[in-house]
This record gives sequence, C-alpha cells and structure tokens, in this order.
Amino acid sequence: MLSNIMSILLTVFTALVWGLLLGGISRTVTAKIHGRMGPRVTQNFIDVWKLFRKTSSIHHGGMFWLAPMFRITGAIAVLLMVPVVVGQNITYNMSFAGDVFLLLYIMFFGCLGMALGAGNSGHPYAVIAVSRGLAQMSSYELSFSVAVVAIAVGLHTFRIEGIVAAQQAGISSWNIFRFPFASAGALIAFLPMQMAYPFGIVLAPQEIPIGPPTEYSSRFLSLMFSGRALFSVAKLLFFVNLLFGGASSWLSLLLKTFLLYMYTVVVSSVFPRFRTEQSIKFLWLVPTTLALVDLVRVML
Amino acid sequence: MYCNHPPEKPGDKKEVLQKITNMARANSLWVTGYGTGCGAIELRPLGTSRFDMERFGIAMRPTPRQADVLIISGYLSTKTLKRVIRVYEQIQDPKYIMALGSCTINGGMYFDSYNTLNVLDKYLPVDVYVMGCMPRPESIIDGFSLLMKKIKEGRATGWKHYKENLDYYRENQKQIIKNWDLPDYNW
Amino acid sequence: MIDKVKKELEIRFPLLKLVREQHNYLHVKVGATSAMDAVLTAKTSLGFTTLQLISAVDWMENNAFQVTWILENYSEQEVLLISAYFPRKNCVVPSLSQIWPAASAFEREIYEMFGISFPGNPREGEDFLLEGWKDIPPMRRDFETEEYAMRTFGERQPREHIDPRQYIGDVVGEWNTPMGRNREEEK
Amino acid sequence: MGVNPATDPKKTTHLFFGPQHPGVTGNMSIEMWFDGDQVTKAITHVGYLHRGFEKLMEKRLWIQNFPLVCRICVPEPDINEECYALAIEELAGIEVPERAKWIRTLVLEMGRLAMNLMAFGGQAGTVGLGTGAMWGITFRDFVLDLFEELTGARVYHIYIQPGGVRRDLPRGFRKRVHLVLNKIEKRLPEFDRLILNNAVFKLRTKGIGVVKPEWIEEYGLVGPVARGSGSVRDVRKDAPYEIYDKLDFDVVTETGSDIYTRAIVRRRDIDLSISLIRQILGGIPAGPVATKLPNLTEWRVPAGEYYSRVESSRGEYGYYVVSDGSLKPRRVHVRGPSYVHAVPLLERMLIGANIADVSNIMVSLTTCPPEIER
Repeated sequence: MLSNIMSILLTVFTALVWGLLLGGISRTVTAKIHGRMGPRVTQNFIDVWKLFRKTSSIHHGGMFWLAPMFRITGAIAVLLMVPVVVGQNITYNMSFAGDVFLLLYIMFFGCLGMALGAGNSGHPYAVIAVSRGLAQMSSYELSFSVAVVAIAVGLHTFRIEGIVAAQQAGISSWNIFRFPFASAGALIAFLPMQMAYPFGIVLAPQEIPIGPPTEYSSRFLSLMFSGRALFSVAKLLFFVNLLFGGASSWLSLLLKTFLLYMYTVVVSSVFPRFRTEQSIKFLWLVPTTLALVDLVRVML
Repeated sequence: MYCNHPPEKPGDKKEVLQKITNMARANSLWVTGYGTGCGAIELRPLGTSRFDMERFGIAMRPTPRQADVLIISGYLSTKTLKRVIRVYEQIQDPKYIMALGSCTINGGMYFDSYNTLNVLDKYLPVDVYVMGCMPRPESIIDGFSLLMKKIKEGRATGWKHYKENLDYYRENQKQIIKNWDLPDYNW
Repeated sequence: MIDKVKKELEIRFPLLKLVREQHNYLHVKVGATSAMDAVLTAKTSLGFTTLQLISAVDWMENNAFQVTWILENYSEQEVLLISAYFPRKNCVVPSLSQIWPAASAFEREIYEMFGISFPGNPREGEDFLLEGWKDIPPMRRDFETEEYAMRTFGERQPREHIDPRQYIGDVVGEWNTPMGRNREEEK
Repeated sequence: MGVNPATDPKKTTHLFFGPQHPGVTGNMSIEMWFDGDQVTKAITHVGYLHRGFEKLMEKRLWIQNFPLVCRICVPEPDINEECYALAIEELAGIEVPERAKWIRTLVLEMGRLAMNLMAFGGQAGTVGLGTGAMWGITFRDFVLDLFEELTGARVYHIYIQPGGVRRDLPRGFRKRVHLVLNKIEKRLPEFDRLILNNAVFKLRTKGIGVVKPEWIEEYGLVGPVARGSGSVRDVRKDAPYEIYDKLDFDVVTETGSDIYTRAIVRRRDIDLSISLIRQILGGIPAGPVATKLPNLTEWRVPAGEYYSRVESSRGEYGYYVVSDGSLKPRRVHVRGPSYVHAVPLLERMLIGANIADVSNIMVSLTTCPPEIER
C-alpha cells in the first residue's frame, strides 16, 4: 500500500518535471527553427515558480477557481491509469482499474473543466475559444476513438495492460506497424490534442488572445501550466503504450516520449493554423478515414 | 467584475523564499504585447535571431493578465493613456513599467504637442527609462538587464508606490483624460 | 491632356483661377458656391473618379478657410486640385460622403481639426483622432499648442546636478577616473 | 424605434479588437459586432498615435521638420522625407544633382525592400506561422544594418534633405549591399516553400479578403491592395520622380484580389526591389550629392502650394504642402495609403468576414496607423 502511494507520488512528480522540461526543450527547438538561441531549458520551471508567487486579485466565480484543479485532476487521473514502465508492476499504479474507454472519457474531462472555467471568466474571447475547442474536440475524439477501437478489436482486448503486453515481441509487433492506418489517424489526432499547429485554433494569439486562459493569471495560470505539462506527459505515455510498444525501461520511456513530443513541435512550427471549420473538416475526413480502413480490415 | 474599494496597501512583510522568488521574477519577465508607440518597431527585431530576448526568459504575452512588464514604447497620446492605465491595472502584482524613448522622459521632440504627455511618471510609476529616439535593441536589452538587477535587489517597487499614492496618480490622470469613464479601482 | 481638362473647366467656371499647371498636374481655385459643381463636373465628365484627399488650410488673417479637394484620374494618371475659400466663422462645406465613401473619414478629420462642418455626413461628430476634446479645434491658427501642452501636461523639472560626471558618480559609483577627480580637487 | 439588425444586442456579440491585441498592426482598434462567427458591423477607431504632427510642423522651420516627417511612418520612413523634400524643391525651385538622385532612389528601394520583407513575413505570422515572421524580420535587419552604415541610424534616417542627401556613400558600400542582397536572395526560395507553397497558408488566404476591382476607383486604393486586383497603378511608372524613368522595370500586378494574391504581389515586389537596387548600384554617376542651400535658419520657401506624390511599399504617398513665404510651412497635410485602407475599406471588407480572418485581412492591407493619425 505504502509502496503504491510512493509510486503514485513518484510518477506524478517525475511526470511534472519531465513535462516542464519537455516544454523548455520544445521552446528551444522552436527557437532553433526560427534561427534563434532560445531560452534556457529550465525556463518553464522559473516561469511556473514566478507565476505561483504573483498575487491574484481577480475572481470570476466558483468554476473559475476550480477549472485549473479539474485540469490537474484529469491529467493525474490519465497519468495513473497508464502503465509507466512495462514489467515494473509497481509503476502500473491504477491501470488495472480501467480500459481505454474510461481513459478516453477522462481525457475529455480535464478539457471540459477548463471550458467551464473559461466560460465563467466572462471574457468574450475565452467563450469563443471554448466553443472552438469543443467543436474541434468532438471531431478529433471521433478519429482517435475509431483508431483506438481498431487497435483494441485487432488485439482482442480493451485493457491497456493487454494492449501493451501484446506488443512485447520485438519492434515488428508494435501497433504502429501492425495497424499502420489506425496509427497514422491517431498520430494526426495527437496534434490537435496537443494544440499543435495547424490545429492550434484554441490558443490563437492573433485571433482571440489567447483563448480560454485569457483571464487566468498568477496562481491559476501556474497550476494550469503544471496541469498542461502533466497532461501532455500523460498523453505521451498513453500514445507510447498504445502505438510504440510501451517502455521497457525509464531510459526508453524518456526517449520515446521525447521523440513523440518533438514530432508535434516540428510539425507545429512549419504550419499556420486552420480556421475552425477547415480544421474540423480535415479531422473528420483524413484521420477518421485512415482509422476506419484499419477498423474494417480488423473486422474482416 | 470591478472592485469598489481601493487596493490594499502592500506592507513590507518578509516573505519566505523572497530571494529565490526575486531571482525567478527577474529571469522570467513576460511583456504585455501592446505597442503603444513607435518604439514597438524595435521590439520585433528583439524577438528574432539578431537579439533574441527569449534567451533571458523575456517573452511576449498577448494578455495583460499574464504579463509582468508593460513597455511604454514611446510617446503616449491622451487617448492611449486611458487604455494603458486600464492595461496596467489589469496586470497582477508585482508589475513593472519600462518606458522607451526620450518622449516618455520629457516629451522629446513632441514637447509642445497638444496630444502627447510630457512627463510619464506623473501618471504611471516607471521603473526603468531607456533613452534614445528610437532606442536600439541593444539599449532595450540593457534596460531589461537594469530592470532585472533592480528586481533581484528588491528595488523595483513602482507598483507598491502606485498603490500607496493612488490618489495622486488618479488626480493627475483625470486632469488630462477629459472623458474619464473608467472605474476607479479596476483590478 | 491636362490642357483639355483646363479648357473644359474654364468654359464652365469663368471665375476660375489657375494656381499651378504641370504635365499631368493641375491646381485651380474656384468660388465657394461653385466648388461642389467643379468637383462633381470633374468626376462625371472629366474622368477624375477618385478622391485622394480633402484638406483644409486656415488663412486666419484673411478670415477664411481654404478647402482643397485632391482628385485623381486613374486611367490618365492626372491629378487635379480644386480649392475654394469659405468664410471662417461657422464654416459649412457640403459633404461628399454620399459620392465617395472615403470622403467620410477625411471630413470627420477636418471637422475635428478645424471645426469645419460637413452637413450630410452621417458620421460627423464621431471621435476620430481626438477623444473628449474640449478646447478650440487644434489645427486652427489661433490655437497655441505649446502653451496648451505646458498648461496641460507640464514640464519636467531639470536635474539639480548639471555636471554629468558628478551625477553618474553619485548614482552608479563607477565614475572614478583619475582625470575627473583631479579636476574636482583643483577647484 | 427599430433596432439595427447589425448591432442588435440580442443577436450579436459586441467585441473590441485592440488596441491591446497581438493581431492588430500598430496601435489601433476595431469595434465589431458578431453574429456567430460573422462580422455584421465594424468600426475602426484610430487616433491612439495622434501626435499633432501637422500642427507641430507649422511651428518649426522648414528644415527642422525633417526629423518630424520621418516619424510619420515607422517601418519605412524615407518615403516621408522624400515626399516632403520633393514638395519643397518644387516650391523653391531647387535642382538636385544627378548623383543625389541616384542615391535617393537607392535609399527608397532599400526601405521598400525592408518593409516588404517584414510585411510578407508578417502575413504568415498573422495566421500562426511564426517562423515566417521571424525570418522576415531577421532579413529586414540586414537591410537596417546597411542603413545604419549609410545614415547612422537604424530606423529614422533623416538622410534626404532638400537639394540632395546628407552625405555620400561610404567606401565599399556597394559591395556590402551586393553581399546582403545575395544573402537575402539565397534564402528567398525557402521563404516561398515555407509560406507561398504551404497548403494550410493557401487554405487560409485564398478567396478571403477580396478587394473588388470596382472598389479601386471608388475608394482610391493604391499599392499592393490595388495591384492585387488588377490595377497597374504605380507612381514610379506613371509620374516618375528621381531616376525611375531611367530604370528598367515592369509594374507588378496580379488579378486574384484575395489575400494570397497580395502576398504574391509583395513577394514579387521584393524581387523587383532587389533588381532595382542592382541596377542603381551599377549606374551611380560621380558628382556632388547636395546643392548648396541658403542659411537654413532664415530660409523662406516661396509662397505656393504643391501636392507631391511618391510610391511607398504600401502605395501612393502624398504631401500637400502650402507655403505662405514665411520661415515655417503654412500647412502640411499627409495622405498615407493606410488612410483609406484602414478606415473606410477595412470597415467595408470586414462585414461578413470570419472572426479568424479579421487580423489576417488587416495585415494584408499593411495598415500603418501612424500615417493615418500623424
């Protein structure tokens, strides 16, 4: 029991540190593409600490306060439902408790809480961004769900543990090679999940500065930053487990999540963003079709 | 949602980890993305590869709620001053003002203009002035490093001064903004 | 080609005065009553279909405003300036905003800057460049901008220390060159 | 009392776009009413940068106004000096030496190149392609370095004066201009790949922000906005000033009318500026660079009125200068291209636009608020 709690705390702490570090690295990589030096790798830690120590003198009601909590709760829940390192049962945390569908739901939960809080802030730009975000979420959730279902049906298990265990027979058994179309669909859907361009229509500084967190400041923003870092690590973990055969050691975990994250950063820095309807159209058409191909293949 | 009461006067209370916090504040200055005057043209090269202010942790934020620094980039017309006050008061404490250009110091070449103010620190508490017209990116970076030094030493207390002397500042502001329709305490 | 325009205008407006004529440039002055006629003639029958600018000049000593319409003919690349004098007191000039949508902005600016009224402009009186202006319109000759600026915005008091070396030495403590010290001691 | 359907509070959202807004160029704001995603009414508010230049110019000597006029347009200040100097030369009858004319043209084209690089990159930046904006401003910086060497300042040059320019070219300047041009030209194909050939950029800009050809004469549109809709207006060709009649070039014109076309026009303007600078560098004659002027503190420009025009990167720039024969100008009225683009045209174009495209449309007109407000 105690070791379980320790493991949970360790997982959350590591995920937080790694998430913030990944954020710092991504800023550096983006800067290098721009031709700049970029910030320190540890910049995000400094930012979070600074924001945490700023005063906050505004409030817009209960949901406004709770939204960052929702986000962090959602992130931690996702994190704990995914096995961290394959083989080390202690790091499986609570992944025995649910299947991929529960996970899909909880991933939605964090964003929904954010949407409610932003709506409560009363800023028109935040409201526009929320409506954009929810519209886009409904479209990428579809393609992602189809991809996950295709993989789950193909492997005859909805349990994440099972999905991971089925990929342990060498690189060729990874789902990305066994279900290439579904994986492609899922990887495209990963971009809007990470709010990467060309799908970054929620945080669009030139259009609706800057989306849901417009009114959030100081401590709330600090929590939101931490929540985002945790959430992105949770999503990365889920994807590594889903497509890339899980991680057999801490080192391979770091490497795999890092590479997956860099994929979003690099794509993000060479594309402008879609308009909302273009983004939705693309997400309904391309990744969904790709995922459906594999689903049909598996069903047959 | 506006406040109806004047802001609390910040005391000189000793905070834990004050030193580390000051270091963090100095190394992560977020600037409100508001180009109030022509100095904004040199803020753009500041972000690109020649000067790259992100090296020092300085980043542009699109909304005042999340920013620390307000850069008054040059002369302020009375019409802009109203917006600038609104923006400044929405920034959460601690907040700093950096003023670029001779025209913020004493009016510069617009000293006799009927629409630009001459002495900025009568209306807003300025922490760092950067002189020149227009200041080169290097001197803006120099201004930032001076601001960082002040923050690390705990001397960048313009925001405290503003809260303590709010009546003085309000009086001056209302003197030149003829159609004052802002809430008096709007943070 | 500009000759043709000149002849045509001279036939229709015998009181017309020629100010400047060049290759593809013509400036004429007409009476206040026939100004609108001249502008509309230029638009409808002479091909000057574009309004570039409406400008005003305050001739205070002659007690008149000179209003100038600058028209352009895009196909022939010609510029035509039509000026007219209007009495300075309660100056009223017909509006062109129904004919050229761009005229509305020009007229709003002139109304604000000179107080010349353009009845017929639906957006007249909306704030354009100034906000809450209560003084006489600023571009009139009798408006003294420096006096207004000093009265409203004030002036920065000059520093007490005139000697920059001493001042910098006091503030920064880094001006310790032997040259400066020796000179101080000599005194 | 009927409610205007465009501003009905029950059906529309009232939004303020700027002045503190990263998508706005400079310091101006748009007040808008939205029905869903569509703009039903838009009002531009200008005047945040109003410094009363025209009043200040009446209070200063003719020559003292040069430091003022260059501040009217921040990204491309030489246009203002040139336009004001042209008006003074016309009124006072000053002859400009041949070499000065060539150098002036060189400076104007360099300024145009710098502005177009920034505007072309900025068009990408406003739809979220920050890399394009960063690169554009970086390359503009190399041109600013040349300016600094030539004039002593990065942004406000105050280099052109009545009757010539302030000083001659430094030694080896031509070589360094060629180096910078080569550097920029080498990277331009990469720009094209990143921006113009980008599928998402095309999606965001094609068919958006259409300027109908009949609006050109109605509103008096100029520059890339007009030339993107099939107009061939260019003051450099129509009423050549300085030495543009000796240079070999064609006016850039396209017929697509949308934002993408205006981006292409800007991109081709960059090519044109580079080729013009190369031509000028090959042909600068020897000789003096300035005419001797009378004692400037007592210099009275003869009475008269003149409307001088030059072509800036955003279109035709006009100065209406009135002199009453005294020490100071009687009246200087500046007509910048953004005047019409940002106020009546933008208000017209935004109706029916998507909220995501507001900033996009605005940047494609390259509005420069200080020249509206002065």
